[in-house]
Amino acid sequence: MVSPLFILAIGLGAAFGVGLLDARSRGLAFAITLAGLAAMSAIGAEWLWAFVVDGVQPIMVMTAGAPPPFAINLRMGPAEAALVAIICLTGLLSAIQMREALLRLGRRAMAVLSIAVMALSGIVLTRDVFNLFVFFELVVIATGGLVLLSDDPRATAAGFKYLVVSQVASMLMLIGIVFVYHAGGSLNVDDLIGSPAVAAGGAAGLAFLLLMIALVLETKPFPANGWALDVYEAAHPGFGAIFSAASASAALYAVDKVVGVGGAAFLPMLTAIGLVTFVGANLLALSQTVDRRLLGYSSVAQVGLVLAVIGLRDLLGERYLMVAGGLLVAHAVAKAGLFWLSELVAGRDFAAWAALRRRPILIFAFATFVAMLAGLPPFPGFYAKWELTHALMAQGRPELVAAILVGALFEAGYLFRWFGRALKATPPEGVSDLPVSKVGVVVLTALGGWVLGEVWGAASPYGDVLGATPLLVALAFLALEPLSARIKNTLAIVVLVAAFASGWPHFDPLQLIFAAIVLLGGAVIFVASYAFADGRRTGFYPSAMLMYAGLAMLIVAKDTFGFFAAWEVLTIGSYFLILRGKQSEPHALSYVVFSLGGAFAILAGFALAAETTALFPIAGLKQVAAPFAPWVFVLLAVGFMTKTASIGLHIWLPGAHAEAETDVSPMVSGILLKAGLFGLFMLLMQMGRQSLYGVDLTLVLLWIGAASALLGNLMAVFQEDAKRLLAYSSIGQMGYAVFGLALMNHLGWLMALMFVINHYIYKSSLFLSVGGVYKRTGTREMYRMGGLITLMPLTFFAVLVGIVAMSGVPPLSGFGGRWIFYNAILDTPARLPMVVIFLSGPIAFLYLFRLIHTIFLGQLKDEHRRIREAPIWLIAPQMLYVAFLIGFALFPGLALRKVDAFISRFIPEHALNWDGLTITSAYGYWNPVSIMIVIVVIFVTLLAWLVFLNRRAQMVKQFNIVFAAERPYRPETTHFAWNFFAPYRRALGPLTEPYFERFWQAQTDALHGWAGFARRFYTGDGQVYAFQVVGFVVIVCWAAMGMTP
Amino acid sequence: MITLSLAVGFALVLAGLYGALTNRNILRMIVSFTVADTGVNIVLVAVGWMRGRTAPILDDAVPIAEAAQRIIDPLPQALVLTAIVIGLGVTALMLAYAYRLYSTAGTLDVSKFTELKW
Amino acid sequence: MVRHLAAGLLTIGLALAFAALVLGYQPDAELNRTALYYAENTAKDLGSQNIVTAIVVTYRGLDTLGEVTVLFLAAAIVGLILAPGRGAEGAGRRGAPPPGELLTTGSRMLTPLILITGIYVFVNGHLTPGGGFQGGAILASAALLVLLADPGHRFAHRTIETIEGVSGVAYVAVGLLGLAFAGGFLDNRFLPTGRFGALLSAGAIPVIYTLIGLKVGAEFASILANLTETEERR
Amino acid sequence: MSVLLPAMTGLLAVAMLVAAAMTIVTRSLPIAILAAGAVSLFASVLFLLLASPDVAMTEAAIGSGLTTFLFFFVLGRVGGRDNG
Repeated sequence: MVSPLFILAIGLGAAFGVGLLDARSRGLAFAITLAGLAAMSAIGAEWLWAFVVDGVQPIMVMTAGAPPPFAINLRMGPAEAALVAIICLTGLLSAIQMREALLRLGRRAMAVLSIAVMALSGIVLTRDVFNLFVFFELVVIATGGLVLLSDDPRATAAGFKYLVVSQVASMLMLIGIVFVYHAGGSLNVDDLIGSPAVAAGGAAGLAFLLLMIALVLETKPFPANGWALDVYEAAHPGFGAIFSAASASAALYAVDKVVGVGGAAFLPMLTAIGLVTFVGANLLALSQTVDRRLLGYSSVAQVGLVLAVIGLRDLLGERYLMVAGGLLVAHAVAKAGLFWLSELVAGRDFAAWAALRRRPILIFAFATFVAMLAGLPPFPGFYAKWELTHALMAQGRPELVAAILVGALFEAGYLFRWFGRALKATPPEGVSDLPVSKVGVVVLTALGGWVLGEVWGAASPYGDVLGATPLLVALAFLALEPLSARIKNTLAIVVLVAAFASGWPHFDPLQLIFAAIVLLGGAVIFVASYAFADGRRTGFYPSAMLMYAGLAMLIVAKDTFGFFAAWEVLTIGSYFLILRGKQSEPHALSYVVFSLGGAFAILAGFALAAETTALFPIAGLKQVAAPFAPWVFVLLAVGFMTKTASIGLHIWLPGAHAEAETDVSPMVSGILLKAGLFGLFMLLMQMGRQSLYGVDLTLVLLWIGAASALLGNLMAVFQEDAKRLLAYSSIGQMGYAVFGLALMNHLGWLMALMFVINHYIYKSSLFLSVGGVYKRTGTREMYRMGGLITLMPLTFFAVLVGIVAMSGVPPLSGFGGRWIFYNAILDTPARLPMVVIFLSGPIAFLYLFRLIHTIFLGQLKDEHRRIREAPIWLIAPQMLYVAFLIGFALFPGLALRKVDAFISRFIPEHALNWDGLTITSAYGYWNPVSIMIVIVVIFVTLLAWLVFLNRRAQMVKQFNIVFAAERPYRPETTHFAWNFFAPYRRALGPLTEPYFERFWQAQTDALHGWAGFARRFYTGDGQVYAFQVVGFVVIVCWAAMGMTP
Repeated sequence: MITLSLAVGFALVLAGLYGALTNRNILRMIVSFTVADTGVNIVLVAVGWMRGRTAPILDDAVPIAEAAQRIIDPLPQALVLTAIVIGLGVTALMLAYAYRLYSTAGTLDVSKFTELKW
Repeated sequence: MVRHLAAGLLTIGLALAFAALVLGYQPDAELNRTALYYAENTAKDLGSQNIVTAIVVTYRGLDTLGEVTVLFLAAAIVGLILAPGRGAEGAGRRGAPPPGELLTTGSRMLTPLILITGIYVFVNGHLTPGGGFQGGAILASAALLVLLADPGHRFAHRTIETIEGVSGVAYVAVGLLGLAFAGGFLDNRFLPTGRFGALLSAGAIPVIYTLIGLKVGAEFASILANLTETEERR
Repeated sequence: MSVLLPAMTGLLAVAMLVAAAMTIVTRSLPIAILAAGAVSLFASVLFLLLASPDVAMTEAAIGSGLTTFLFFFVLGRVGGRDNG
């Protein structure tokens, strides 16, 4: 194999060599530079391959023919090889991105680039402290040069600020080095690690501290990092990629290399600095609007996180490399990719990124990078996050977990805001050509990210997310994107049905119910998608299939890792789906932020439960013991309730469901919400009742369910937008289900399961109906409609059946649900929430009534006289649902019997008695068929009677409340059904005030306010930055001197 | 003597830093940094110095056999040589930057270059 | 005022840390093991009288290579920074008063002397104090003298760049020769170490120091040349 | 000898501190640059006392010589105004 020294020699040779060329042969110089960088990358990659695949042992490379510590030596091991490969590849690809700038500035600039990459590799390779300093200085100076590649005139000032700060750091480093040498008698890191003098503290410890701080300064710790942000913002994005991916990796590795010398006493300092940086920089990034500066903040934050992990390395033990490496690699690849991507975007605000939409492959790359940074599966950061939280929880450090997760949530917030803006903004006019080489670099990087995901998955002891079949199938839909939407739709249906068929024999009844809803239900909704299958419908199928993949993986998950990975996958998929709506950007953002917040709660809960076990089976939740169990319960319940949109965590739902596309609304409402219920089911089955500080947590859940039911329904009552009405009603319906689960008795659970089925059917059906109406009328505001009964009779019929089922009046299945429900309530001692839940029943009827009354009855609007029935593809699934509702109403035993038996395994008391068609409980019996017959007879009689009475009724002419000579300035006031329940509103007003919206809005505003205020600390004055750096040094020095003896 | 040298070295470092933090003029900041650099170099050399020994050059005055007892630690000197040259490189770079900043903005006041912030 | 106060406070804060360093400093009575190794083995192994030179060129040769690279970088970047401001080649002399006869003659006589001194310093680096960097600086002062005597003088950039490039590549190549034919990268012993104390001894050390001297001189000259030529802009 | 060395060191130390103070305090940039050069020059004498002839030569040639010239070159080009 080629000696690692050649990495340095080639870099230098290329740099010195291009100076010999004629000044005009820039093309040749560029080719030599590229060749040099490629050769350096190849050497790094060759070593990496040798270590990973061939299992070669790490080697020491001596120079000058003398052994260390007397001469400088280099080390080449797996970590070094990986980092060198990353650094050199970043340099190579950045060189391609910076081609124009390099050619314009000529050989000197190319030489500087070669040396920068060489020096960064040197930082990684060398084992000598002073040699490290020399390489750092080379990097500093080269940075000072490469900053100038930018077209931005502000770059000069940024470069100067950087040099000023570097001066301070290098002085400290030198002083530290010489005193460490004096104490340890050596400059060699490996030699010093054994030296007791440095670890003993005192003056030597202080000297080491100075050295350490200087190294840490190179990682741009918060808040001493304003200079770095300026460089990120002004520099050429190609250099930004090097600065973010390569420089940061090298600096972190230097910290990692040297910290061993000082011993464990210095590790907490790194953790503290790293975490402050991670949370602080992510917080401040919230109010950023310039893309590259945002990337700068994010880089600073990510590097801070790795720094914190370095501080925790003793705690992580042998997993340390995978955790730190995973975070670092994810950061490096994603950040470099994003910087290179920003080269392809002309403007600097988020909306300018809409330009990428001309190339869907670039959106794919963008999404990949954002997901990598946010630590989502299947990328390395996901595994790292998982292991990190588990290790920290196992060591009893929940405060660190909290800090990390809060910071990560901030980060996800601004990343997804950026992504959403980019996807929803109008692309700028004036198509500029995107050069193939630059697009190629970005796409290659994104693919590299996926490969790394697979590498981390293969190395993970928990399981390989990318190896999961459902996910692979979903990804296959990415490859199918060029096909027409009709073909893809058919394929999607086939895949879902096939998945259900293949899983059928292995499911237990609970899984079966959920799988039927997810897979078969999903297939039915896809039927409606034929109505929208014009062209390719780019992006829809991969997103939808990603969500279904996540759901499918969730249902069969055996251990907490699989469960959590599935949870994240379905969250991402549904986010992309929701984001497709026209006005859905803010709602999609709040959805994903809430979901990730919930996911982090779940992650923390699982980590707390797992203690030291690596692979924790879900069934193991049973065994979690006293001090932790209630906390695990709380964390998991909160996480699941973000998905069921329980009151307080519900504010994302109305917008997300209402603004989604017509066929997406039923997917996210009818199916996605069930993931939360599935989680709660799993939780209650495994952990049962838990109490915290003497409070029965299931009782709390009961109250939350009741409140969700009441308030969700109440809010639905006052909606004018039909889809919003349905969305709010979902909150209420999920409240019922949570309530049922929390009853912790047999019938409660049975009822919750019935709700799972019922809610899927009627909510999907109603969303499709309303969607059909929307498609025809172009509005969702109910006061703009009326009298559609004659024009859209099938839709009317579907809505009628839907609301009858939903309101729980006989004869449809909703009644069965109610019946079981009332029986269940009678089984429980909790009376007050019972009253609340009773109250919400009639309220549900109020809003459901409006759907029929306002849309289909009353006066037909003039502009609607010519509309037709909804498209057949929308009607077909609705009719299917109607048939199913009636069938389920007649023969509930088909599904429920098995479930009843299954629940009996957990709660045998008060099971139902299935006797032919009659169902008996402790409190009464119910025969669906006879009820149906009775009701139908009554209904038909009444109808006939009414028809007979009204046979001579005349059609009412224009319903007109417009006063003479007065034109209404708000047209809705002229509609008979506008603000229909105004009297109730006056009475119940306080209950429907958006307290929770205001609460969360206040939180966001406060965060953004703080971010906006605090970032003014970065005044842009180079001298102030120097102040901050020196202040940072002094504070850390004193804090550390106070801590260590 | 060694304490004195160390002290004066550190004093120069601090004086240089103070100057760099208080002078708004970019050139004066750079001058201050060179003073601090000199201080660092003094510290480095002082750390390697040992009482009653001579320079690490093996000529007639210091035979090879007695070297270990007669010479001072040569390593810090080698480090300082490197440090001095690096210091010059950085100074030259900063000076060129100062010139470029001056020729674009017509001022050397560091607080005027704050287009990038927050 | 606030600035001075804050700077004062920070300086005092740092001063306390430094004071702890000074007060905790224990001078060594004996050479530490690294220094001892150099004292005992340099002459025997490398054949260099000046131990500092041996360390700089061989033991810590990688540092020195980096150090030379620092200068190369600085020169290249100074060129980059000042490039937009430089007038066309040969546009010089405008506005500069013609140099006096005495100055011109003096500098013509002195320049070769200085150059020879510089070369002496780096060729003897392994024997006496001094070496490539000092010698290079002296070479550059010759350039400085020329500039002082005749501010309008234009250096042939091409020559400087060729010296920079050739000596740089040669330095790396010599290092690789060490890797191929001796104990490692930058090992000086692929050439015979010769008689201790002779000019042609210590293996490749004189060669390397010569290359360093040439390169350093060229870098300094390049920086100076770039800085002078900015004048044309105003 | 034993008195001479510390005494000279002390003298140099005082001289350096005075020069450094001048660098910071003086209102004139050329004087500041010269004073910084003087600090460097004194330091190179100190290096000789500290048995480091190599360093002394380098500091004299580079630290005090070349650096000072560089400063004056740039100073000549930016008008030499002291607006700090």
